[in-house]
Amino acid sequence: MFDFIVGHYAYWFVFILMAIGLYGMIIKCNLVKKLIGMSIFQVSIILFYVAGANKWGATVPVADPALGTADPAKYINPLPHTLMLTAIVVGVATMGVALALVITIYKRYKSLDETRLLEQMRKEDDTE
Amino acid sequence: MILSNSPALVPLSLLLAAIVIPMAAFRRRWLAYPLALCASAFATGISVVNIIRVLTEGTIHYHFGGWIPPIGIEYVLDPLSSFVTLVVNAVSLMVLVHARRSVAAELPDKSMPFYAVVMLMLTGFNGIILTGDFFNLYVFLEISSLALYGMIAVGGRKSPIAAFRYLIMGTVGGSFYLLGVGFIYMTTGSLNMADVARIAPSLHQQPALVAALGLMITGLGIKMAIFPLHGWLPDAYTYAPSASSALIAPVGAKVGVYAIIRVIFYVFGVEFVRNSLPITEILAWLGAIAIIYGSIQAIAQKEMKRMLAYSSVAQIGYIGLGIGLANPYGIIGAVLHVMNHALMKACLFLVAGNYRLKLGHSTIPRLDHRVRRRMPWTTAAFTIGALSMVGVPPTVGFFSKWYLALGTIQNGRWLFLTALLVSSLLNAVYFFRILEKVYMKPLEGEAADDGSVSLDEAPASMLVPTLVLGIALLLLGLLNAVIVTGIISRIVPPGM
Amino acid sequence: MGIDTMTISFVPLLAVLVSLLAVPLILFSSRRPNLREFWTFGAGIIKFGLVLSLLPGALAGKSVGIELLELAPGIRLALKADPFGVFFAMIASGLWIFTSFYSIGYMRGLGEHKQARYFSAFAVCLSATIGIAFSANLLTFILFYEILTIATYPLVIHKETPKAIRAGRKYLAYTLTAGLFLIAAAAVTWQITGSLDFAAGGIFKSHPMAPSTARILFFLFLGGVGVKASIMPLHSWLPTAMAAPTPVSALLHAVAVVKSGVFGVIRVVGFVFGPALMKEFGLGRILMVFAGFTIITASLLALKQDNLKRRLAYSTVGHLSYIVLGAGMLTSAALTGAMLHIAFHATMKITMFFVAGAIYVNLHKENISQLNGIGRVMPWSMGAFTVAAIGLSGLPPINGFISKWYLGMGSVQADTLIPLFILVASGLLNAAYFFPIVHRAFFRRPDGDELAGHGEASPFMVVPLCLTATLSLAVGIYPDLFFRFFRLASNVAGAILGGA
Amino acid sequence: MRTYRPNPIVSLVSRLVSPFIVMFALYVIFHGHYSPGGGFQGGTLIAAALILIRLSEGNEAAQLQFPRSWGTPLGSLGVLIYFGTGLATVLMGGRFLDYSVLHLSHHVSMSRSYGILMVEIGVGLAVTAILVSIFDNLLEGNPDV
Repeated sequence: MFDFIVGHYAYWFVFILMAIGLYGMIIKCNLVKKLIGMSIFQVSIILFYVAGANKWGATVPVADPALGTADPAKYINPLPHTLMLTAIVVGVATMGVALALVITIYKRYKSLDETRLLEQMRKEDDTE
Repeated sequence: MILSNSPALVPLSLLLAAIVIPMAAFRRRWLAYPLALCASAFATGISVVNIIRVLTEGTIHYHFGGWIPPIGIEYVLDPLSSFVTLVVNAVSLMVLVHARRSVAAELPDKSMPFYAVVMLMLTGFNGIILTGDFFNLYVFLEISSLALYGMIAVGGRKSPIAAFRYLIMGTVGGSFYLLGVGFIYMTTGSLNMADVARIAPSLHQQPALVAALGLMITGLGIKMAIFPLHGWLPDAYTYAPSASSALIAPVGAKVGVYAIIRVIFYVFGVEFVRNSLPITEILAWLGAIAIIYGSIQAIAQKEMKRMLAYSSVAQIGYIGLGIGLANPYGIIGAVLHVMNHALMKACLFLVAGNYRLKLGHSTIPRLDHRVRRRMPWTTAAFTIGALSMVGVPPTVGFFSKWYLALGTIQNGRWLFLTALLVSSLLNAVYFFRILEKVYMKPLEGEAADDGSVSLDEAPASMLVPTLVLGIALLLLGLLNAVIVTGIISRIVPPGM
Repeated sequence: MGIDTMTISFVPLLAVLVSLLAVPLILFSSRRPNLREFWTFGAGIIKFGLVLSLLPGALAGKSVGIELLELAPGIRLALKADPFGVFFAMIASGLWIFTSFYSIGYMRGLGEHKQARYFSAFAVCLSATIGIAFSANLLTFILFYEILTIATYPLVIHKETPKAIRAGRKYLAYTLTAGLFLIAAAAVTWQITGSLDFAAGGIFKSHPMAPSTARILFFLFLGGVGVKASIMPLHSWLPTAMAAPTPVSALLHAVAVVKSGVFGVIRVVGFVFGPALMKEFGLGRILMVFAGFTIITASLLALKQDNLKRRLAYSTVGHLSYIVLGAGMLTSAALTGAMLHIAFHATMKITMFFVAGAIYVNLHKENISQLNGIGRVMPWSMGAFTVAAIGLSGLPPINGFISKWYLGMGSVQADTLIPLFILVASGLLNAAYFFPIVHRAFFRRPDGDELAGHGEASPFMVVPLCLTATLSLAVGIYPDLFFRFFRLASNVAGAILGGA
Repeated sequence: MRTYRPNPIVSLVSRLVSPFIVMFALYVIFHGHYSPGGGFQGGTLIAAALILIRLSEGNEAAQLQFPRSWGTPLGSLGVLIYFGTGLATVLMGGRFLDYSVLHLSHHVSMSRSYGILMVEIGVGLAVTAILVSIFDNLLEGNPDV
């Protein structure tokens, strides 16, 4: 059991980060704080992949003449890294859209507090 | 050449349009719409070719870059994916035909980016449906979601808030899915769906694989807006511009449904799912609750688009129920309902769009008999759509309900059957409420100004797609057996 | 008739379609009332002709039909004109002609609005009714049943007063729920048997069921067809729906809608469950208990109604249960009587509704207490009313006597006398609530001189009602006249029981 | 928000550093297909260099370097290069992005390599343009900058 916990230490950190991220997204009322939570959440998943790709005693996945290409155990699995590259791009795009939305919301409502925004929305709905 | 690349051509042509539109419309704005329409029509045409090819040649695998899976990314054209792409593209084409006037009216200076984003969204949808690779699916899922956020946010004053809430939820959903994919990759070492499907049974319920299943279904469930995860949907549909909601509501949630069907029935297989987590059971229950909850909420709404949004929650519940039953009739019902709901919702949202254009609003208490006098054909299309929602034969709505009912009976789930049937009544309540208003004279006290209201129908470009969808509801209802035996029964996974 | 040159099996389809095809014609000629009514009329006559042309085959016990496209895998949209279907179609299409004739007088007499909608909805209703009559399987039946529900709705709310709208809502709530029961029942049947085709003697023959399943299924079916057949406690939409214009009440609530309900009851009893199963699980008795209760209670309720149309509505509720009672007894005489009552009650009740409408158009009176001396101004109408009243009370020589006689015989055949007592009691109650009207009309002096200057209603209305009254009388004297109702009914009863 | 005030140190350093960043970025792009690096990373670096100038020199000067109206067309052009490569492979009779059919070199592997290089250039261009235009769009309507 102890081995299991220690042996997976990277994952525990990932899950702690994930929990922090989710907490930020769900509990915080400020929209920008929500975005910070979202970012942490995304990063935690990226770390998860990267941690999963790790091998003890292996090196970066660039063909090194000294190591040869016969034994894949000498190189870290490159696929998760490339996948995460895409995931990072997706994350950046999402963040860009989100920030644009936040700016628009702030310009229209002069507030970034979610509860107040929702109240305001319902009020406007009723007056319509 | 075109034929051999036909699976890839559907998303690629749309992607090309998404790129070309901003460039071409840099100087000539009017080019945006024809380009979008051409791309969508082309994609629809290719989808038809695809479905014919699948029906004659069997499943088609398309390997990107010539790399053989599991190394390369492949597109898989089987009856399910070819059917759903056809539905998505055909419905979107209809909505796009309709969109020109409503976009011109509601988003006069944003039409170019709007069409580019629509193309991007459709690229994403088609990619999700066609891909045979888990990670590729994630990328397309996020492409389509980003496009959706944009399409929602261009609406009125409140739309950015709705879009933001959707963005948060959608990102959580996407991330859960990605996490699930990570677990799959770590246990099986593959991202190819067929490959995983081959490996998974030999792993005997490994906890990591079960966790992957749970995470993926949760993530996709958010995108699909199954009951407790539907929070983003009503606001998003209501505050988006008419053209956006008409595009998003019919096809948006469907791709989530599609991905869930794919994951549960084609990758993990019913056996695995049943033995690991009670996911089908949970989906069925959530579906049943969504059916009732969505219908009741819909009754309480005053805005037509919001009402339709809540009814979408209920309709997605039908599909969830069908998937959760996990028997052939359930699947047939669910897949038929995917088509059916796409057509109905498109039809009804187009009607709402027509009302918005001509009346300036789509608020239910403000509708009255003058609406029908002004716009008889639009109202007729609304009536057909409403009848299909209620499930009156011979519309498609009746038949998808029929198959779902057979599915509940096959599993002996009487409670679900009751939910299914009761929801028809609730649908009747909120649709006949409107029909009563538009077909009847105002009560005494108000002046009967029949004479002053003249025919003022929506323009042909808006009316024709609305009517086409309405007629399709009737025709496809009568011809549903052809679709069911020809296509959908082949979708039912083997061993069920 | 000119249809004999075609393949005979297309006739049922044509009979369904002809009034449907009239709908666009009616809508397009909405600005020219004469042309519009011509279409209605033409469609009615052609339809009746088509149905009549099926009569010889039906009398010979043959069924003709056509299978169209598949509705769902294994289930086709199929029309089959079996003797029972022809029997019902004949009544519905025949009385449509009278009703259209009468509608013209009524609608024009009152200067009603939206007549094009009215006549086209009417035509759709008729199509659906004939479709119900000729349905070869349950799914087709449900299809037309639901179309009938929806098409009747615009007729019920035709006046668009708050009262009519409320009635429309109530109507929809009841009938749509019923449709759902029917769908559920059909789905269960499909799961058990893998077939939905109606067959004389039942489709469960080789599929044993647990008694509890059978009873639940039966209640589902009963919930489905029982609403339109207005078996208590599912009846309350019917009196409310009398807010509709009188011809609508006349045709739909004395002929098409409610008769589709009782037609459905007999279809379910005879062609889905089959007499053997009904007896085995005591389902017939359940049906009889409901029907008996309905007959007595409805008659008592009718007694205290002052509104003429409401009294007629409760009387309809009671008489429909005669038919249900007959279906529950499951003997040849009872089934014959039940089927005959479908036809005979239709001719009598339609007469009464016509009279009620004529009084309303002519004098704007709706309540029985206002009818003093009305027989002097409207002798023909009230004469016809009297004929129908005698018939509904079950007295010779009107046709109501015949059907009741066979029902009574059936009761004896079934070795139980309770139905007989119910019938006799109900006959007395019928007399008790109809004869006072006749008495008021002919033997009381009018209040003041408000009737002075009024004459008989327009011939458009008087002629049909006299014809239906004459028909009631003629068939009462010789039941096999013209349409051979009796032969058909006894053949069908034989087929149902023989198929067991 | 504080108003912009030119600062010679910031200005000088960023002007000095920016070309080197671009240089390095080009290296990353052109080596991306056979060593760590590639279009995404290189494009981001170029965008960083451009944004650095935008931050230090203010919007007006930066517009001379890279006008904001270029963002969308250049981004599209980048994707179009990518897409065009794919389309070319289809037109040459292969599958989408099957570089081996392009015959850019005698060796299939070199042909693939060049194909990927073209794609990387497209990606780099697109990423640069899009990142800069995200920056520009976020500033939109903010008179202080």
